[in-house]
Amino acid sequence: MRIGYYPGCSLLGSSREFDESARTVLEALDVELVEVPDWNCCGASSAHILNHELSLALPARILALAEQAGLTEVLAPCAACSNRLLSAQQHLEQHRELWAGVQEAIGLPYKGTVKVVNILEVLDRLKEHIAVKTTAPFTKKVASYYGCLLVRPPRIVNFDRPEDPQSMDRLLQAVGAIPVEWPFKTECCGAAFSVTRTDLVARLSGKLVQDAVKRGADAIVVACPMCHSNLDLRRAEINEHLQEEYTIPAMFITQVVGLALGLDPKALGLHRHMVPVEFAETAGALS
Amino acid sequence: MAEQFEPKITAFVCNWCTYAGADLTGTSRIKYQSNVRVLRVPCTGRIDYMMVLKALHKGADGIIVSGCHPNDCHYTSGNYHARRRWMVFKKMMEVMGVDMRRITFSWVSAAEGARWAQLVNEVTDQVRALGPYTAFRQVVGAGVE
Amino acid sequence: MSRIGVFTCHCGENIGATVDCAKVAEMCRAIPGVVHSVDYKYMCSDPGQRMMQEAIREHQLDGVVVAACSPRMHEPTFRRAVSGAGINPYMCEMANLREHCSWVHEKGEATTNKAADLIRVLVEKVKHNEPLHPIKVPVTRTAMVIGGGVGGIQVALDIANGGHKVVLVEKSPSIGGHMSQLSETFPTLDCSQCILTPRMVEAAQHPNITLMTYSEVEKVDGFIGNFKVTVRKKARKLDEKLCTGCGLCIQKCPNKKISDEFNEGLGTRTAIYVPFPQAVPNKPVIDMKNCTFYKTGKCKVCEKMCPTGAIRFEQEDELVTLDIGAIVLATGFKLMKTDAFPEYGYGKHKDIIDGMQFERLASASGPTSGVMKRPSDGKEPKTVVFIACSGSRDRAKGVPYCSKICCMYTAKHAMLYKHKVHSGKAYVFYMDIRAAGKDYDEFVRRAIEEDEVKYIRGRVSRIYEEDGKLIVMGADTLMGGEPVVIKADMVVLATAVQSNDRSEELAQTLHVSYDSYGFFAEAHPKLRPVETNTAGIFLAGACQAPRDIPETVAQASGAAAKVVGLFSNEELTREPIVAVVNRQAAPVYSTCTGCFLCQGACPYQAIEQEEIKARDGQILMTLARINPGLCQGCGTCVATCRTKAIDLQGFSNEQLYAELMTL
Amino acid sequence: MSSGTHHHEHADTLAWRVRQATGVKLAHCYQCGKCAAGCPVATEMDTTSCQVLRLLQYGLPEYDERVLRSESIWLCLACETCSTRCPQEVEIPKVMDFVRGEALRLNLVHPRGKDILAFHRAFLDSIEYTGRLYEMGLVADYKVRSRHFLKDVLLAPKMYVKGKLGLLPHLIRNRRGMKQLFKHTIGKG
Repeated sequence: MRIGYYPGCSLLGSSREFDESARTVLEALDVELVEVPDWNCCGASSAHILNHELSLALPARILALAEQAGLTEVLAPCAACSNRLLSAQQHLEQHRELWAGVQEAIGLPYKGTVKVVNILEVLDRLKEHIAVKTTAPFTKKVASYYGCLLVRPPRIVNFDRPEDPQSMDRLLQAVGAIPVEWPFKTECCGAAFSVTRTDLVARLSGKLVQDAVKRGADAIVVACPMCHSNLDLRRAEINEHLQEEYTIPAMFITQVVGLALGLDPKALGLHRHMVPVEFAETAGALS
Repeated sequence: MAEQFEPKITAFVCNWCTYAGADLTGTSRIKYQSNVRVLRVPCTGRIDYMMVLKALHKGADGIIVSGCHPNDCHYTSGNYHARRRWMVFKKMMEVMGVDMRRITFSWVSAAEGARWAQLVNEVTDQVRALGPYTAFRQVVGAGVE
Repeated sequence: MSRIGVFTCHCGENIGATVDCAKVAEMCRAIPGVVHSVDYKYMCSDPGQRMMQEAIREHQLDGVVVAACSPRMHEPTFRRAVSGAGINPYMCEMANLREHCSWVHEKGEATTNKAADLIRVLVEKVKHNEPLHPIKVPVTRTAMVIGGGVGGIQVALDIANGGHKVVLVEKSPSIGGHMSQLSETFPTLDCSQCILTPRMVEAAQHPNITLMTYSEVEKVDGFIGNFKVTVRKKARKLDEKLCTGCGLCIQKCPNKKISDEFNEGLGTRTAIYVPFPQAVPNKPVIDMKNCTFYKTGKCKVCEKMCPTGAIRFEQEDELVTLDIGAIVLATGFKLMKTDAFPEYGYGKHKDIIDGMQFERLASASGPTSGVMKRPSDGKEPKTVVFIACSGSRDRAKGVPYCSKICCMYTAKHAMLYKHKVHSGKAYVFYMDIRAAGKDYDEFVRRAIEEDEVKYIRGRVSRIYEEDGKLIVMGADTLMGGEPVVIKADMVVLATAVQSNDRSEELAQTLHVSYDSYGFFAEAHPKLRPVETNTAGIFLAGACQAPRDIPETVAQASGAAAKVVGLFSNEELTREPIVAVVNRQAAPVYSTCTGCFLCQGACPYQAIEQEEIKARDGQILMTLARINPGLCQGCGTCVATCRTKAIDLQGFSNEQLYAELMTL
Repeated sequence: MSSGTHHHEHADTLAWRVRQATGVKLAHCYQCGKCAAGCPVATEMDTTSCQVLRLLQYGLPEYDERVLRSESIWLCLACETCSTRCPQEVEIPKVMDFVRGEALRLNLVHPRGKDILAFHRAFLDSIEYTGRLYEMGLVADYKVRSRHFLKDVLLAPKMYVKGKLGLLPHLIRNRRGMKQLFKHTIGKG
């Protein structure tokens, strides 16, 4: 399989391990990733909060570059990026009158032909392949955490069901993990307030950490860099808010799959977490 | 100054909605121009659009076709058939060069007395501005009876 | 040559003040064919009508135009008057000088000329009028009621007491419907079964009523007064005549763990079963899907136990065709299930139940004998949250309409709960309280004031489970949308009332229209609420829209009155404004080419295929024929017909073109 | 076919501008409170989401201003929980987005909203010049703009050690194109 790849900014910096693990796992599964040439930031929440046209033009440039590169499908592992790309694409689809202005702004022709997919969709397609290649089943109890942007708003993302989604749970089961029954799969972690309102993030993400532990999870599995940074980078604030030392790691789904495939924990970026993934050494390093 | 042209308007209306609506216009004493002549049919579904051409041929300068609103047809779906036939008729007439500004397709319910007056006035004014539709009668000629 | 009389009415000042009536009468005398034209102050008055009748006789008129008010007002009056003078009533037409002329235009010559124009048009029409005669259709005086709930039972009893035969068809093994499942009823809190059971028995024993339970309507042909209905009697696997209803088979059936529909899945039943102890008829059925014998080929315990040898494993469904004069639909409703709510866990929490399940929990005959026990662990729920408008008024994921009964039954539920668990807490999340009805609002106030049910105005966003509790996340909009979190032991969703399963299919079988939610459509929302657009088919109860018991019963009696009225004559008379397909002598037979485009256009399925056969039986051609019993006279087929083979009596092509020629 | 009975809201109201810009019709909100009931930050808000909609429904200048000056509009996380559950399909986050823009335009931003605004501005500035987000630069820029100099000083070195914080920005090749893009969008307003 050959597919376009749009890592997005977070995956170059604070969530490098997502990029590393995604590339490593997909390579192991014989997927060829073609990075969108000279891609730019999607604008994230800042653009659509401050300027509507900008929030269309930034994603449109990315999609237009992908079109130019002959790509029909682009994987955006970051849930925020894939959400922004899909939103802009759909809005442009419904408002053809905006095309001229957007094309002028980006200096490129835009056709709207690229299909944007998230990491769970891609891994789901490879599920049988993954099952065959699993050498070190990840036999942990996990809380699968989808967050907001993978499933909401349903009319934009049209992926899984908006409440109590199942796709990640099925994937985790396929690699030997045991998803716990927990109610916060799609509760908001505080998202963009990571820097500005860390107090809110501590409260919202704290609820998630606390409940995942209470329900017996060994790890929280995510597919969104924003969720991950709130649950991992902000763990100190969370623990301070809750007055308790929570050590449950937050892992990317690609890292979990990677461990199950017997890939090198380091290649999966597991050493980069603030909250160490202690069992990674024993679980994944066997092969 | 030449005498003002007074157009002849023929209205094909269904018994249950528009005819009743026009009755309500009367009951409400809402005044409108007297150029219109109403032809009552049970349902707009009954209207054969050849009748519309016949009316134009016989001297009408403007036509109103009006029945129940969608979903309100006394006969469940007659108005849908009327509308469907109207779409075809309209296309055909456009191709043939009939001035479609002279034919107005509308819905007036039994509760829309004021709407009927408004419709008649609008059509009357528009057709008055267009002048007599002698062009149609010349083209059709005396052959069609 | 026609001899037409024109009678111009002043309607006092109503026409006379604006239109010069004397001049109109004079102008009309010049119209060819008009032999008599007069004006008069009030044509509709007795002297006016008498004057008209005398003129008809004196001038030997064969057609009349009355120029007065709207035909929608007085057409019947004047038609009756002319027929009193010996001419066919359909030879009389009305020109609308009042509503369409004098009331809407200023006084003047133009208005008077328009009045004369209006008359001229109708004079031309009358010249082409034909005498028409009311259509007579024979009536089979047996009614069929489909649906054996409280509505259907009421219809059946009322018709039967009116002296006519009724066939009551019910798809489940017993009559009784939803009402037999209810614990107590609002606003009186009387026991539902106690008031319903006597009616069920009365229906079963009534000499004029034939019960067909465990049966479904498969096919309906014919028209008002003359339906042919095919009913599938599903195999009970039992000889009903031999069965005494002793219940031994049920006691001995080894398969006891089947989810019980009557108890809404909160209890269990056996494979051979009666749905509930008071079932009518009290004869069991074998549930083939769950019966051990049908699954494995072994068992037959019931057969061995039956003292009368009534079990029939080989019994097949039976199709019965009946002659029916009128049909009443009373097929009821269903409730949306709890699994329809994503934010409430897609039905995975056992202690989130729907209203009907709560009825069974509260019912003395229910799975807990009326003791409040929650489904998951049988513990007494100390805090119960009731959520109104679950799925109702929710255009996003539910239905946009109000389900109407939930406000009342939710108040009742909260009240019943408080009566059973005195120390318990009951919360109701609501958006509006719709308690319009006799003693209804008082009832809701009682729940709030006396039973201290806490009403919170807001919807619930989410419910999840934590430490054995259901966390209900709501908001109080009376406190500015402040979030309210309640840790509940049980949640009752007042789920939306929906049209019953397969109601659309049934509507299509009966050619009855239905709305986008599958509810059957009434002929007119205000003035014909129990009739459908198909003559001879009537409606009762929640199959038309959400309704409570008193409304259902009232509507049922209304429908029954319609049927009894229809059955009061051996023949029924209909307006002769119907379409006809022309017929000519052989070998042409008709200008109809048998394309049957008209069939698709007819809203009433009134167009049939008629085969013209030679002496030897060979089919020469197939022509359209319009069933005058079904035709309502809209004329859509006339405009559809490409060969002008169809015409509409009273609004024929000849009449309409004659009118056009005068314009 | 209008029967002449439809009245339109006056163009001066915020509700009308919301309608024009986002297509959201505020009259659809029937004040059930479900949005606030599920909102993760409702308890932090001075005006809950349903109150915001209620105030806008009035179409009164003083209520419009109350909304524009509220902190709530800056607290919305755009998590879309409300719009996903709204029985009337009101897209509340779109309303919040638009109202924020209006608050900014009319210079009515809530004092505590200014921090959040500073972050978003820093974010966009970062990508305007580099094409991609330069997290280190963003944090530094945000600190200058918000004057929260001491916040997160302990986290950055840890992130750097973990290889998560680049000291230099990633630059895209076509930076002129990026400038052009900003000029054509933001530059216009």
